Amino acid sequence: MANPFAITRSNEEGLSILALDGYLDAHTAPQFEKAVEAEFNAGRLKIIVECSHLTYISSAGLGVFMSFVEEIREAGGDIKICGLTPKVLQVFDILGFPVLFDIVEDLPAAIRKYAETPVKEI
Amino acid sequence: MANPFAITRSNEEGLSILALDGYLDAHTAPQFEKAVEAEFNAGRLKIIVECSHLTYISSAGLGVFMSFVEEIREAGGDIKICGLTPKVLQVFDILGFPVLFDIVEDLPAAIRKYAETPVKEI
Amino acid sequence: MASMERTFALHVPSSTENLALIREFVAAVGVQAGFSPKELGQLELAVDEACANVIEHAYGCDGTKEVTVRAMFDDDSLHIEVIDTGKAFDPGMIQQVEVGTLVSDRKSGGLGMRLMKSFMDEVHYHMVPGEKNELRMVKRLQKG
Amino acid sequence: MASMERTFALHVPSSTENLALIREFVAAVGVQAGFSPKELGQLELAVDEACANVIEHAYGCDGTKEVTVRAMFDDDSLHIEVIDTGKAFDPGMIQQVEVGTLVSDRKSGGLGMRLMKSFMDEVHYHMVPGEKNELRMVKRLQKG
Ligand SMILES: Nc1ncnc2c1ncn2[C@@H]1O[C@H](COP(=O)(O)OP(=O)(O)O)[C@@H](O)[C@H]1O
Ligand SMILES: Nc1ncnc2c1ncn2[C@@H]1O[C@H](COP(=O)(O)OP(=O)(O)O)[C@@H](O)[C@H]1O
Repeated sequence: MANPFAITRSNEEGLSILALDGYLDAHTAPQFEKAVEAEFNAGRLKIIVECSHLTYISSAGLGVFMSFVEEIREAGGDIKICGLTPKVLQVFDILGFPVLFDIVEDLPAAIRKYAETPVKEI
Repeated sequence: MANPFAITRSNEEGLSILALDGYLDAHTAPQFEKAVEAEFNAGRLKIIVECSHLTYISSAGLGVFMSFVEEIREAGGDIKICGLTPKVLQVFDILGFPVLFDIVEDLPAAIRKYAETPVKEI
Repeated sequence: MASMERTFALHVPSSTENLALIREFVAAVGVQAGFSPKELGQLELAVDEACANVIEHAYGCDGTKEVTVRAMFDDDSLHIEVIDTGKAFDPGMIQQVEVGTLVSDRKSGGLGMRLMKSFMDEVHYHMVPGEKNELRMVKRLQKG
Repeated sequence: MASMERTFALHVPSSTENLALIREFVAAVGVQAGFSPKELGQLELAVDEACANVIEHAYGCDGTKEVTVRAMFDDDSLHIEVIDTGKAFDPGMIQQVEVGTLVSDRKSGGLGMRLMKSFMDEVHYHMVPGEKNELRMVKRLQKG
Protein backbone atom coordinates (compact mmCIF):
# COMPACT_ATOMS: atom_id res chain seq x y z
CA MET A 1 0.00 0.00 0.00
CA ALA A 2 2.84 2.32 0.89
CA ASN A 3 4.52 1.69 -2.45
CA PRO A 4 1.89 0.52 -4.93
CA PHE A 5 4.09 0.93 -7.98
CA ALA A 6 7.84 0.81 -8.52
CA ILE A 7 10.22 0.73 -11.48
CA THR A 8 13.65 -0.88 -11.38
CA ARG A 9 16.14 0.14 -14.11
CA SER A 10 18.94 -2.07 -15.32
CA ASN A 11 21.16 -2.63 -18.35
CA GLU A 12 21.90 -5.80 -20.23
CA GLU A 13 23.86 -6.07 -23.49
CA GLY A 14 23.27 -2.40 -24.24
CA LEU A 15 19.54 -2.72 -23.66
CA SER A 16 17.60 -0.67 -21.10
CA ILE A 17 15.37 -2.78 -18.92
CA LEU A 18 12.52 -1.22 -16.95
CA ALA A 19 11.03 -3.80 -14.58
CA LEU A 20 7.57 -2.80 -13.35
CA ASP A 21 6.19 -3.85 -9.97
CA GLY A 22 2.66 -3.20 -8.71
CA TYR A 23 -0.17 -1.48 -10.51
CA LEU A 24 -0.05 0.91 -13.42
CA ASP A 25 -3.20 3.05 -13.41
CA ALA A 26 -4.04 6.73 -13.87
CA HIS A 27 -2.41 7.40 -10.50
CA THR A 28 0.93 5.72 -11.19
CA ALA A 29 1.22 6.14 -14.99
CA PRO A 30 2.98 9.55 -14.71
CA GLN A 31 5.83 7.78 -12.90
CA PHE A 32 6.18 5.30 -15.77
CA GLU A 33 5.96 8.11 -18.31
CA LYS A 34 8.85 9.93 -16.63
CA ALA A 35 10.93 6.75 -16.62
CA VAL A 36 10.44 6.15 -20.35
CA GLU A 37 11.09 9.80 -21.08
CA ALA A 38 14.33 9.64 -19.10
CA GLU A 39 15.53 6.70 -21.21
CA PHE A 40 14.64 8.54 -24.38
CA ASN A 41 16.34 11.76 -23.32
CA ALA A 42 19.48 9.85 -22.34
CA GLY A 43 19.56 8.24 -25.77
CA ARG A 44 18.91 4.76 -24.34
CA LEU A 45 16.48 3.80 -27.06
CA LYS A 46 16.44 0.00 -26.90
CA ILE A 47 13.95 -0.45 -24.10
CA ILE A 48 12.53 -3.62 -22.61
CA VAL A 49 9.58 -3.30 -20.26
CA GLU A 50 9.57 -6.34 -17.99
CA CYS A 51 6.10 -6.95 -16.55
CA SER A 52 6.24 -10.19 -14.55
CA HIS A 53 5.46 -8.26 -11.34
CA LEU A 54 2.98 -5.90 -12.94
CA THR A 55 -0.34 -6.79 -11.28
CA TYR A 56 -2.63 -4.45 -13.21
CA ILE A 57 -2.68 -2.06 -16.14
CA SER A 58 -5.32 0.42 -17.28
CA SER A 59 -5.48 2.62 -20.36
CA ALA A 60 -3.42 5.30 -18.62
CA GLY A 61 -0.51 2.85 -18.50
CA LEU A 62 -1.08 1.63 -22.05
CA GLY A 63 -1.07 5.26 -23.17
CA VAL A 64 2.60 5.58 -22.17
CA PHE A 65 3.52 2.80 -24.61
CA MET A 66 1.38 4.35 -27.35
CA SER A 67 2.63 7.89 -27.05
CA PHE A 68 6.38 7.15 -27.02
CA VAL A 69 6.92 4.24 -29.36
CA GLU A 70 6.82 6.13 -32.69
CA GLU A 71 9.38 8.67 -31.61
CA ILE A 72 11.65 5.97 -30.21
CA ARG A 73 11.37 3.89 -33.38
CA GLU A 74 12.12 6.91 -35.59
CA ALA A 75 15.31 7.35 -33.57
CA GLY A 76 16.24 3.71 -34.21
CA GLY A 77 15.06 2.18 -30.93
CA ASP A 78 12.01 0.24 -29.78
CA ILE A 79 9.94 -0.74 -26.77
CA LYS A 80 9.64 -4.51 -26.36
CA ILE A 81 7.32 -5.92 -23.73
CA CYS A 82 7.83 -9.17 -21.81
CA GLY A 83 6.62 -11.17 -18.84
CA LEU A 84 2.93 -10.23 -19.00
CA THR A 85 0.72 -12.25 -16.65
CA PRO A 86 -2.55 -13.57 -18.13
CA LYS A 87 -4.61 -10.91 -16.32
CA VAL A 88 -2.56 -8.08 -17.82
CA LEU A 89 -2.05 -9.78 -21.19
CA GLN A 90 -5.80 -9.92 -21.88
CA VAL A 91 -5.86 -6.10 -21.84
CA PHE A 92 -3.02 -5.82 -24.38
CA ASP A 93 -4.70 -8.52 -26.47
CA ILE A 94 -8.18 -7.05 -26.66
CA LEU A 95 -6.78 -3.74 -27.91
CA GLY A 96 -4.66 -5.38 -30.60
CA PHE A 97 -1.33 -4.35 -29.08
CA PRO A 98 0.38 -7.55 -30.32
CA VAL A 99 0.18 -6.16 -33.88
CA LEU A 100 1.83 -2.92 -32.85
CA PHE A 101 4.36 -4.09 -30.28
CA ASP A 102 6.75 -7.01 -29.87
CA ILE A 103 5.30 -8.83 -26.88
CA VAL A 104 7.33 -11.86 -25.82
CA GLU A 105 7.42 -14.44 -23.05
CA ASP A 106 10.29 -13.32 -20.85
CA LEU A 107 13.45 -11.24 -20.60
CA PRO A 108 15.75 -13.66 -22.53
CA ALA A 109 13.17 -13.73 -25.33
CA ALA A 110 13.07 -9.93 -25.36
CA ILE A 111 16.86 -9.78 -25.59
CA ARG A 112 16.83 -12.31 -28.49
CA LYS A 113 14.07 -10.27 -30.16
CA TYR A 114 16.34 -7.22 -30.21
CA ALA A 115 19.00 -9.33 -31.97
CA GLU A 116 16.50 -10.51 -34.60
CA THR A 117 14.32 -7.43 -35.13
CA PRO A 118 15.79 -4.27 -33.56
CA VAL A 119 12.77 -2.22 -34.63
CA LYS A 120 9.33 -3.74 -35.10
CA GLU A 121 7.89 -3.06 -38.54
CA ILE A 122 4.18 -2.40 -38.60
CA MET B 1 -9.99 -13.96 -2.25
CA ALA B 2 -11.35 -17.35 -3.20
CA ASN B 3 -9.80 -18.93 -0.13
CA PRO B 4 -9.37 -16.25 2.50
CA PHE B 5 -8.70 -18.67 5.34
CA ALA B 6 -7.30 -22.19 5.48
CA ILE B 7 -6.13 -24.59 8.17
CA THR B 8 -3.48 -27.26 7.62
CA ARG B 9 -3.35 -30.13 10.15
CA SER B 10 -0.23 -32.11 10.91
CA ASN B 11 1.34 -34.22 13.66
CA GLU B 12 4.76 -33.97 15.24
CA GLU B 13 5.98 -35.96 18.25
CA GLY B 14 2.41 -36.70 19.31
CA LEU B 15 1.42 -33.03 19.08
CA SER B 16 -1.39 -31.73 16.87
CA ILE B 17 -0.38 -28.75 14.78
CA LEU B 18 -2.99 -26.47 13.24
CA ALA B 19 -1.31 -24.03 10.85
CA LEU B 20 -3.51 -21.04 10.05
CA ASP B 21 -3.31 -19.16 6.76
CA GLY B 22 -5.21 -15.97 5.90
CA TYR B 23 -7.58 -14.03 8.09
CA LEU B 24 -9.52 -15.16 11.14
CA ASP B 25 -12.57 -12.93 11.60
CA ALA B 26 -16.25 -13.44 12.39
CA HIS B 27 -16.67 -14.96 8.94
CA THR B 28 -13.93 -17.57 9.17
CA ALA B 29 -13.84 -18.25 12.94
CA PRO B 30 -16.48 -21.04 12.72
CA GLN B 31 -14.05 -22.98 10.52
CA PHE B 32 -11.32 -22.67 13.15
CA GLU B 33 -13.78 -23.60 15.89
CA LYS B 34 -14.69 -26.81 14.06
CA ALA B 35 -11.02 -27.69 13.61
CA VAL B 36 -10.25 -27.27 17.34
CA GLU B 37 -13.40 -29.17 18.24
CA ALA B 38 -12.36 -32.04 15.94
CA GLU B 39 -8.98 -32.30 17.70
CA PHE B 40 -10.68 -32.32 21.08
CA ASN B 41 -13.25 -34.94 20.08
CA ALA B 42 -10.52 -37.16 18.65
CA GLY B 43 -8.64 -36.93 21.95
CA ARG B 44 -5.75 -35.04 20.36
CA LEU B 45 -5.37 -32.62 23.22
CA LYS B 46 -1.83 -31.29 22.81
CA ILE B 47 -2.52 -28.61 20.25
CA ILE B 48 -0.18 -26.08 18.68
CA VAL B 49 -1.70 -23.25 16.67
CA GLU B 50 0.94 -22.05 14.20
CA CYS B 51 0.21 -18.47 13.08
CA SER B 52 3.09 -17.36 10.87
CA HIS B 53 0.70 -17.07 7.89
CA LEU B 54 -2.17 -15.64 9.89
CA THR B 55 -2.60 -12.12 8.52
CA TYR B 56 -5.36 -10.91 10.82
CA ILE B 57 -7.34 -11.88 13.91
CA SER B 58 -10.43 -10.33 15.48
CA SER B 59 -12.25 -11.13 18.71
CA ALA B 60 -14.24 -13.86 16.96
CA GLY B 61 -10.99 -15.75 16.36
CA LEU B 62 -9.68 -15.05 19.86
CA GLY B 63 -12.96 -16.39 21.21
CA VAL B 64 -12.14 -19.86 19.89
CA PHE B 65 -8.98 -19.96 22.01
CA MET B 66 -10.88 -18.67 25.07
CA SER B 67 -13.81 -21.03 24.90
CA PHE B 68 -11.86 -24.28 24.43
CA VAL B 69 -8.74 -23.97 26.50
CA GLU B 70 -10.21 -24.75 29.95
CA GLU B 71 -11.84 -27.95 28.80
CA ILE B 72 -8.70 -29.05 26.99
CA ARG B 73 -6.53 -28.32 30.04
CA GLU B 74 -8.87 -30.20 32.35
CA ALA B 75 -8.44 -33.19 30.06
CA GLY B 76 -4.64 -32.87 30.33
CA GLY B 77 -3.92 -31.03 27.11
CA ASP B 78 -3.25 -27.43 26.13
CA ILE B 79 -3.32 -24.93 23.29
CA LYS B 80 0.07 -23.34 22.64
CA ILE B 81 0.37 -20.50 20.18
CA CYS B 82 3.39 -19.72 17.99
CA GLY B 83 4.57 -17.69 15.02
CA LEU B 84 2.48 -14.56 15.62
CA THR B 85 3.40 -11.63 13.37
CA PRO B 86 3.71 -8.22 15.08
CA LYS B 87 0.35 -7.08 13.65
CA VAL B 88 -1.49 -10.06 15.14
CA LEU B 89 0.61 -10.21 18.31
CA GLN B 90 -0.43 -6.68 19.37
CA VAL B 91 -4.03 -7.92 19.61
CA PHE B 92 -3.10 -10.87 21.86
CA ASP B 93 -0.93 -8.54 23.91
CA ILE B 94 -3.43 -5.78 24.56
CA LEU B 95 -5.95 -8.31 25.89
CA GLY B 96 -3.45 -9.92 28.23
CA PHE B 97 -3.44 -13.28 26.45
CA PRO B 98 0.26 -13.90 27.29
CA VAL B 99 -0.76 -14.43 30.93
CA LEU B 100 -3.36 -17.01 29.97
CA PHE B 101 -1.68 -18.82 27.08
CA ASP B 102 1.81 -20.03 26.23
CA ILE B 103 2.73 -17.83 23.29
CA VAL B 104 6.15 -18.64 21.83
CA GLU B 105 8.32 -17.65 18.90
CA ASP B 106 8.02 -20.56 16.50
CA LEU B 107 7.09 -24.21 16.07
CA PRO B 108 10.31 -25.67 17.58
CA ALA B 109 9.80 -23.44 20.63
CA ALA B 110 6.19 -24.65 20.93
CA ILE B 111 7.34 -28.27 20.80
CA ARG B 112 9.97 -27.57 23.47
CA LYS B 113 7.34 -25.82 25.57
CA TYR B 114 5.23 -28.99 25.60
CA ALA B 115 8.27 -30.90 26.93
CA GLU B 116 8.81 -28.33 29.71
CA THR B 117 5.25 -27.38 30.66
CA PRO B 118 2.60 -29.71 29.20
CA VAL B 119 -0.22 -27.66 30.71
CA LYS B 120 0.11 -23.95 31.42
CA GLU B 121 -0.65 -23.08 35.02
CA ILE B 122 -2.47 -19.81 35.51
CA MET C 1 -31.13 -20.71 -4.56
CA ALA C 2 -33.54 -17.81 -4.91
CA SER C 3 -32.38 -14.77 -6.83
CA MET C 4 -31.58 -12.33 -4.05
CA GLU C 5 -30.28 -8.94 -4.92
CA ARG C 6 -27.35 -7.55 -3.00
CA THR C 7 -26.42 -3.89 -3.08
CA PHE C 8 -23.10 -2.22 -2.33
CA ALA C 9 -21.93 1.38 -2.65
CA LEU C 10 -18.66 3.24 -2.32
CA HIS C 11 -18.16 7.02 -2.14
CA VAL C 12 -14.65 8.42 -2.47
CA PRO C 13 -13.03 11.81 -3.21
CA SER C 14 -12.37 12.36 -6.92
CA SER C 15 -8.65 11.62 -6.83
CA THR C 16 -6.78 8.98 -8.85
CA GLU C 17 -5.30 7.89 -5.50
CA ASN C 18 -8.66 6.21 -4.86
CA LEU C 19 -8.76 4.11 -8.03
CA ALA C 20 -7.01 1.26 -6.21
CA LEU C 21 -9.72 1.22 -3.52
CA ILE C 22 -12.41 1.33 -6.20
CA ARG C 23 -10.86 -1.74 -7.84
CA GLU C 24 -10.68 -3.58 -4.50
CA PHE C 25 -14.35 -2.76 -3.94
CA VAL C 26 -15.39 -4.02 -7.36
CA ALA C 27 -13.28 -7.15 -7.03
CA ALA C 28 -14.77 -7.97 -3.61
CA VAL C 29 -18.30 -7.61 -4.94
CA GLY C 30 -17.42 -9.52 -8.12
CA VAL C 31 -16.04 -12.47 -6.13
CA GLN C 32 -19.31 -12.72 -4.22
CA ALA C 33 -21.28 -12.49 -7.45
CA GLY C 34 -19.36 -15.51 -8.72
CA PHE C 35 -17.06 -14.15 -11.44
CA SER C 36 -13.83 -15.93 -12.39
CA PRO C 37 -10.44 -14.32 -11.71
CA LYS C 38 -10.17 -13.37 -15.39
CA GLU C 39 -13.61 -11.74 -15.35
CA LEU C 40 -12.75 -9.95 -12.12
CA GLY C 41 -9.81 -8.36 -13.92
CA GLN C 42 -12.20 -7.20 -16.65
CA LEU C 43 -14.63 -5.73 -14.13
CA GLU C 44 -11.90 -3.91 -12.23
CA LEU C 45 -10.61 -2.42 -15.46
CA ALA C 46 -14.00 -1.27 -16.77
CA VAL C 47 -14.89 0.46 -13.50
CA ASP C 48 -11.40 1.95 -13.12
CA GLU C 49 -11.64 3.43 -16.64
CA ALA C 50 -15.10 4.85 -15.91
CA CYS C 51 -13.92 6.47 -12.66
CA ALA C 52 -10.66 7.73 -14.16
CA ASN C 53 -12.74 9.44 -16.86
CA VAL C 54 -14.98 11.03 -14.24
CA ILE C 55 -11.94 12.33 -12.34
CA GLU C 56 -10.13 13.60 -15.43
CA HIS C 57 -12.94 14.76 -17.70
CA ALA C 58 -16.11 15.33 -15.66
CA TYR C 59 -14.27 16.95 -12.74
CA GLY C 60 -11.24 18.28 -14.66
CA CYS C 61 -8.90 16.73 -12.06
CA ASP C 62 -10.51 18.65 -9.18
CA GLY C 63 -9.87 16.21 -6.34
CA THR C 64 -12.41 17.70 -3.93
CA LYS C 65 -15.52 16.25 -5.61
CA GLU C 66 -17.09 12.85 -5.05
CA VAL C 67 -17.22 9.69 -7.14
CA THR C 68 -19.87 7.10 -6.31
CA VAL C 69 -19.77 3.48 -7.41
CA ARG C 70 -22.85 1.38 -6.82
CA ALA C 71 -22.91 -2.37 -7.43
CA MET C 72 -25.83 -4.78 -7.39
CA PHE C 73 -25.86 -8.42 -8.29
CA ASP C 74 -28.25 -11.32 -8.47
CA ASP C 75 -27.89 -14.80 -9.96
CA ASP C 76 -27.76 -13.46 -13.50
CA SER C 77 -25.61 -10.38 -13.60
CA LEU C 78 -23.74 -7.60 -11.90
CA HIS C 79 -24.91 -4.01 -12.40
CA ILE C 80 -22.49 -1.16 -11.83
CA GLU C 81 -23.34 2.53 -11.67
CA VAL C 82 -20.66 5.22 -11.65
CA ILE C 83 -22.13 8.55 -10.60
CA ASP C 84 -20.65 12.05 -10.63
CA THR C 85 -21.89 15.62 -10.38
CA GLY C 86 -19.40 17.11 -12.82
CA LYS C 87 -19.58 18.23 -16.45
CA ALA C 88 -21.92 16.26 -18.67
CA PHE C 89 -20.82 15.13 -22.14
CA ASP C 90 -22.33 13.52 -25.20
CA PRO C 91 -20.88 10.04 -25.55
CA GLY C 92 -22.39 9.78 -29.04
CA MET C 93 -20.00 12.49 -30.20
CA ILE C 94 -16.88 10.57 -29.16
CA GLN C 95 -15.24 8.91 -32.14
CA GLN C 96 -13.48 5.65 -31.54
CA VAL C 97 -10.08 5.78 -33.18
CA GLU C 98 -8.08 2.65 -34.10
CA VAL C 99 -5.18 1.90 -31.78
CA GLY C 100 -2.77 1.96 -34.75
CA THR C 101 -3.90 5.50 -35.56
CA LEU C 102 -3.54 6.58 -31.92
CA VAL C 103 0.04 5.27 -31.99
CA SER C 104 0.86 7.11 -35.26
CA ASP C 105 -0.62 10.26 -33.78
CA ARG C 106 1.38 9.73 -30.56
CA LYS C 107 -1.77 9.86 -28.49
CA SER C 108 -1.69 8.65 -24.91
CA GLY C 109 -5.49 8.50 -24.53
CA GLY C 110 -8.59 7.27 -26.27
CA LEU C 111 -8.75 3.66 -25.06
CA GLY C 112 -10.91 3.90 -21.95
CA MET C 113 -14.40 3.69 -23.44
CA ARG C 114 -13.29 0.96 -25.82
CA LEU C 115 -12.09 -1.14 -22.89
CA MET C 116 -15.36 -0.64 -20.99
CA LYS C 117 -17.35 -1.78 -24.02
CA SER C 118 -15.03 -4.73 -24.64
CA PHE C 119 -15.28 -6.11 -21.14
CA MET C 120 -18.86 -5.29 -20.13
CA ASP C 121 -22.05 -6.61 -21.75
CA GLU C 122 -23.84 -3.26 -21.54
CA VAL C 123 -22.55 0.31 -21.21
CA HIS C 124 -25.02 3.21 -21.07
CA TYR C 125 -24.61 6.84 -20.12
CA HIS C 126 -27.52 8.58 -18.47
CA MET C 127 -27.12 12.30 -17.84
CA VAL C 128 -29.51 14.30 -15.65
CA PRO C 129 -28.52 17.90 -16.50
CA GLY C 130 -27.53 19.99 -13.50
CA GLU C 131 -27.98 17.02 -11.20
CA LYS C 132 -25.74 14.07 -11.99
CA ASN C 133 -24.15 11.92 -14.66
CA GLU C 134 -24.60 8.20 -14.43
CA LEU C 135 -22.77 5.47 -16.28
CA ARG C 136 -24.51 2.10 -16.06
CA MET C 137 -22.69 -1.08 -16.94
CA VAL C 138 -23.80 -4.69 -16.81
CA LYS C 139 -21.72 -7.85 -16.80
CA ARG C 140 -23.60 -11.11 -17.07
CA LEU C 141 -22.56 -14.23 -15.20
CA GLN C 142 -21.57 -17.17 -17.39
CA LYS C 143 -23.75 -20.10 -16.42
CA GLY C 144 -21.53 -23.15 -16.13
CA MET D 1 -0.48 21.99 3.93
CA ALA D 2 -3.95 23.27 4.78
CA SER D 3 -6.24 20.99 6.74
CA MET D 4 -8.52 19.60 4.06
CA GLU D 5 -11.19 17.16 5.05
CA ARG D 6 -11.71 14.06 2.95
CA THR D 7 -14.82 11.93 3.18
CA PHE D 8 -15.35 8.29 2.22
CA ALA D 9 -18.30 5.96 2.68
CA LEU D 10 -19.01 2.28 2.16
CA HIS D 11 -22.39 0.54 2.19
CA VAL D 12 -22.51 -3.26 2.27
CA PRO D 13 -25.06 -5.97 3.09
CA SER D 14 -25.00 -7.05 6.73
CA SER D 15 -23.07 -10.27 6.22
CA THR D 16 -19.78 -11.28 7.84
CA GLU D 17 -18.60 -12.05 4.31
CA ASN D 18 -18.20 -8.28 3.89
CA LEU D 19 -15.95 -7.70 6.89
CA ALA D 20 -12.88 -8.24 4.71
CA LEU D 21 -14.01 -5.50 2.30
CA ILE D 22 -14.75 -3.21 5.25
CA ARG D 23 -11.19 -3.73 6.50
CA GLU D 24 -9.73 -3.03 3.04
CA PHE D 25 -11.78 0.17 2.91
CA VAL D 26 -10.61 1.33 6.32
CA ALA D 27 -6.99 0.44 5.56
CA ALA D 28 -7.07 2.36 2.26
CA VAL D 29 -8.45 5.46 3.96
CA GLY D 30 -6.06 5.05 6.88
CA VAL D 31 -3.02 4.90 4.58
CA GLN D 32 -4.06 8.19 2.98
CA ALA D 33 -4.61 9.72 6.41
CA GLY D 34 -1.01 8.84 7.26
CA PHE D 35 -1.26 6.05 9.84
CA SER D 36 1.58 3.57 10.34
CA PRO D 37 1.14 -0.12 9.43
CA LYS D 38 0.69 -0.96 13.12
CA GLU D 39 -1.98 1.72 13.54
CA LEU D 40 -3.69 0.53 10.37
CA GLY D 41 -4.03 -2.88 11.98
CA GLN D 42 -5.64 -1.25 15.01
CA LEU D 43 -8.06 0.72 12.85
CA GLU D 44 -9.06 -2.33 10.82
CA LEU D 45 -9.71 -4.28 14.00
CA ALA D 46 -11.78 -1.58 15.72
CA VAL D 47 -14.02 -1.11 12.69
CA ASP D 48 -14.29 -4.85 12.07
CA GLU D 49 -15.41 -5.37 15.70
CA ALA D 50 -17.96 -2.58 15.39
CA CYS D 51 -19.41 -3.99 12.18
CA ALA D 52 -19.36 -7.59 13.42
CA ASN D 53 -21.39 -6.40 16.45
CA VAL D 54 -23.88 -4.67 14.17
CA ILE D 55 -24.28 -7.82 12.07
CA GLU D 56 -24.56 -10.17 15.05
CA HIS D 57 -26.35 -8.09 17.67
CA ALA D 58 -28.16 -5.17 16.00
CA TYR D 59 -29.35 -7.24 13.03
CA GLY D 60 -29.39 -10.67 14.71
CA CYS D 61 -27.43 -12.14 11.79
CA ASP D 62 -30.04 -11.09 9.23
CA GLY D 63 -27.84 -10.67 6.15
CA THR D 64 -30.32 -8.62 4.14
CA LYS D 65 -29.82 -5.33 6.00
CA GLU D 66 -27.20 -2.66 5.39
CA VAL D 67 -24.08 -1.60 7.25
CA THR D 68 -22.62 1.83 6.51
CA VAL D 69 -19.09 2.88 7.33
CA ARG D 70 -18.20 6.53 6.90
CA ALA D 71 -14.64 7.81 7.26
CA MET D 72 -13.37 11.35 7.32
CA PHE D 73 -9.86 12.58 8.00
CA ASP D 74 -7.91 15.79 8.21
CA ASP D 75 -4.38 16.55 9.39
CA ASP D 76 -5.26 15.71 13.00
CA SER D 77 -7.42 12.65 13.10
CA LEU D 78 -9.58 10.05 11.42
CA HIS D 79 -13.27 9.90 12.27
CA ILE D 80 -15.20 6.70 11.67
CA GLU D 81 -18.97 6.25 11.84
CA VAL D 82 -20.59 2.83 11.75
CA ILE D 83 -24.31 3.13 11.09
CA ASP D 84 -27.09 0.55 11.22
CA THR D 85 -30.87 0.52 11.36
CA GLY D 86 -31.21 -2.48 13.62
CA LYS D 87 -31.96 -2.94 17.32
CA ALA D 88 -30.65 -0.25 19.62
CA PHE D 89 -28.89 -1.15 22.86
CA ASP D 90 -27.57 0.60 25.94
CA PRO D 91 -23.78 0.41 25.90
CA GLY D 92 -23.70 1.68 29.50
CA MET D 93 -25.34 -1.58 30.61
CA ILE D 94 -22.60 -3.77 29.13
CA GLN D 95 -20.19 -4.96 31.81
CA GLN D 96 -16.60 -5.46 30.83
CA VAL D 97 -15.43 -8.83 32.13
CA GLU D 98 -11.74 -9.71 32.61
CA VAL D 99 -10.30 -12.02 29.95
CA GLY D 100 -9.26 -14.49 32.65
CA THR D 101 -12.87 -14.69 33.83
CA LEU D 102 -14.14 -15.14 30.26
CA VAL D 103 -11.71 -18.06 29.87
CA SER D 104 -12.83 -19.68 33.16
CA ASP D 105 -16.43 -19.25 32.05
CA ARG D 106 -15.61 -20.74 28.64
CA LYS D 107 -16.98 -17.66 26.91
CA SER D 108 -16.18 -17.06 23.26
CA GLY D 109 -17.33 -13.42 23.26
CA GLY D 110 -17.03 -10.23 25.19
CA LEU D 111 -13.83 -8.76 23.76
CA GLY D 112 -15.09 -6.58 20.90
CA MET D 113 -15.92 -3.37 22.72
CA ARG D 114 -12.76 -3.63 24.80
CA LEU D 115 -10.67 -3.84 21.62
CA MET D 116 -12.40 -0.81 20.09
CA LYS D 117 -11.71 1.23 23.21
CA SER D 118 -8.11 0.01 23.39
CA PHE D 119 -7.24 0.97 19.84
CA MET D 120 -9.30 4.13 19.26
CA ASP D 121 -8.96 7.44 21.08
CA GLU D 122 -12.71 7.99 21.29
CA VAL D 123 -15.67 5.59 21.08
CA HIS D 124 -19.22 6.93 21.40
CA TYR D 125 -22.58 5.38 20.66
CA HIS D 126 -25.32 7.63 19.43
CA MET D 127 -28.76 6.03 19.04
CA VAL D 128 -31.63 7.75 17.24
CA PRO D 129 -34.61 5.54 18.24
CA GLY D 130 -36.54 4.13 15.30
CA GLU D 131 -34.12 5.71 12.85
CA LYS D 132 -30.53 4.56 13.22
CA ASN D 133 -27.74 3.61 15.55
CA GLU D 134 -24.42 5.32 15.11
CA LEU D 135 -21.06 4.39 16.58
CA ARG D 136 -18.52 7.18 16.29
CA MET D 137 -14.83 6.49 16.77
CA VAL D 138 -11.84 8.79 16.50
CA LYS D 139 -8.18 7.90 16.06
CA ARG D 140 -5.72 10.74 16.29
CA LEU D 141 -2.65 10.98 14.10
CA GLN D 142 0.67 10.92 15.97
CA LYS D 143 2.59 14.03 15.03
CA GLY D 144 6.18 13.02 14.29
N1 LIG E 1 -17.15 10.92 -17.71
C1 LIG E 1 -16.82 11.73 -18.73
N2 LIG E 1 -17.10 13.05 -18.65
C2 LIG E 1 -16.77 13.86 -19.65
N3 LIG E 1 -16.15 13.48 -20.77
C3 LIG E 1 -15.83 12.18 -20.92
C4 LIG E 1 -16.14 11.24 -19.89
N4 LIG E 1 -15.72 10.04 -20.30
C5 LIG E 1 -15.18 10.22 -21.51
N5 LIG E 1 -15.24 11.49 -21.91
C6 LIG E 1 -14.75 12.03 -23.19
O1 LIG E 1 -14.57 10.94 -24.09
C7 LIG E 1 -13.21 10.90 -24.56
C8 LIG E 1 -12.76 9.48 -24.74
O2 LIG E 1 -12.67 8.82 -23.50
P1 LIG E 1 -11.79 7.53 -23.34
O3 LIG E 1 -12.09 6.57 -24.43
O4 LIG E 1 -11.97 7.01 -21.98
O5 LIG E 1 -10.28 8.03 -23.55
P2 LIG E 1 -9.43 9.08 -22.71
O6 LIG E 1 -10.13 9.30 -21.42
O7 LIG E 1 -8.11 8.43 -22.58
O8 LIG E 1 -9.39 10.31 -23.57
C9 LIG E 1 -12.43 11.67 -23.53
O9 LIG E 1 -11.23 12.22 -24.03
C10 LIG E 1 -13.42 12.74 -23.09
O10 LIG E 1 -13.43 13.81 -24.01
N1 LIG F 1 -24.16 -2.85 17.79
C1 LIG F 1 -24.71 -3.52 18.82
N2 LIG F 1 -26.05 -3.69 18.88
C2 LIG F 1 -26.61 -4.35 19.90
N3 LIG F 1 -25.92 -4.87 20.93
C3 LIG F 1 -24.60 -4.74 20.94
C4 LIG F 1 -23.91 -4.06 19.89
N4 LIG F 1 -22.60 -4.06 20.17
C5 LIG F 1 -22.45 -4.72 21.34
N5 LIG F 1 -23.65 -5.13 21.82
C6 LIG F 1 -23.87 -5.85 23.10
O1 LIG F 1 -22.69 -5.72 23.88
C7 LIG F 1 -22.15 -7.00 24.20
C8 LIG F 1 -20.64 -6.96 24.26
O2 LIG F 1 -20.12 -6.72 22.97
P1 LIG F 1 -18.64 -7.12 22.62
O3 LIG F 1 -17.74 -6.58 23.67
O4 LIG F 1 -18.33 -6.67 21.25
O5 LIG F 1 -18.58 -8.70 22.71
P2 LIG F 1 -19.37 -9.81 21.87
O6 LIG F 1 -19.94 -9.16 20.66
O7 LIG F 1 -18.35 -10.81 21.55
O8 LIG F 1 -20.42 -10.34 22.80
C9 LIG F 1 -22.71 -7.94 23.14
O9 LIG F 1 -22.80 -9.27 23.59
C10 LIG F 1 -24.10 -7.33 22.90
O10 LIG F 1 -25.01 -7.77 23.88
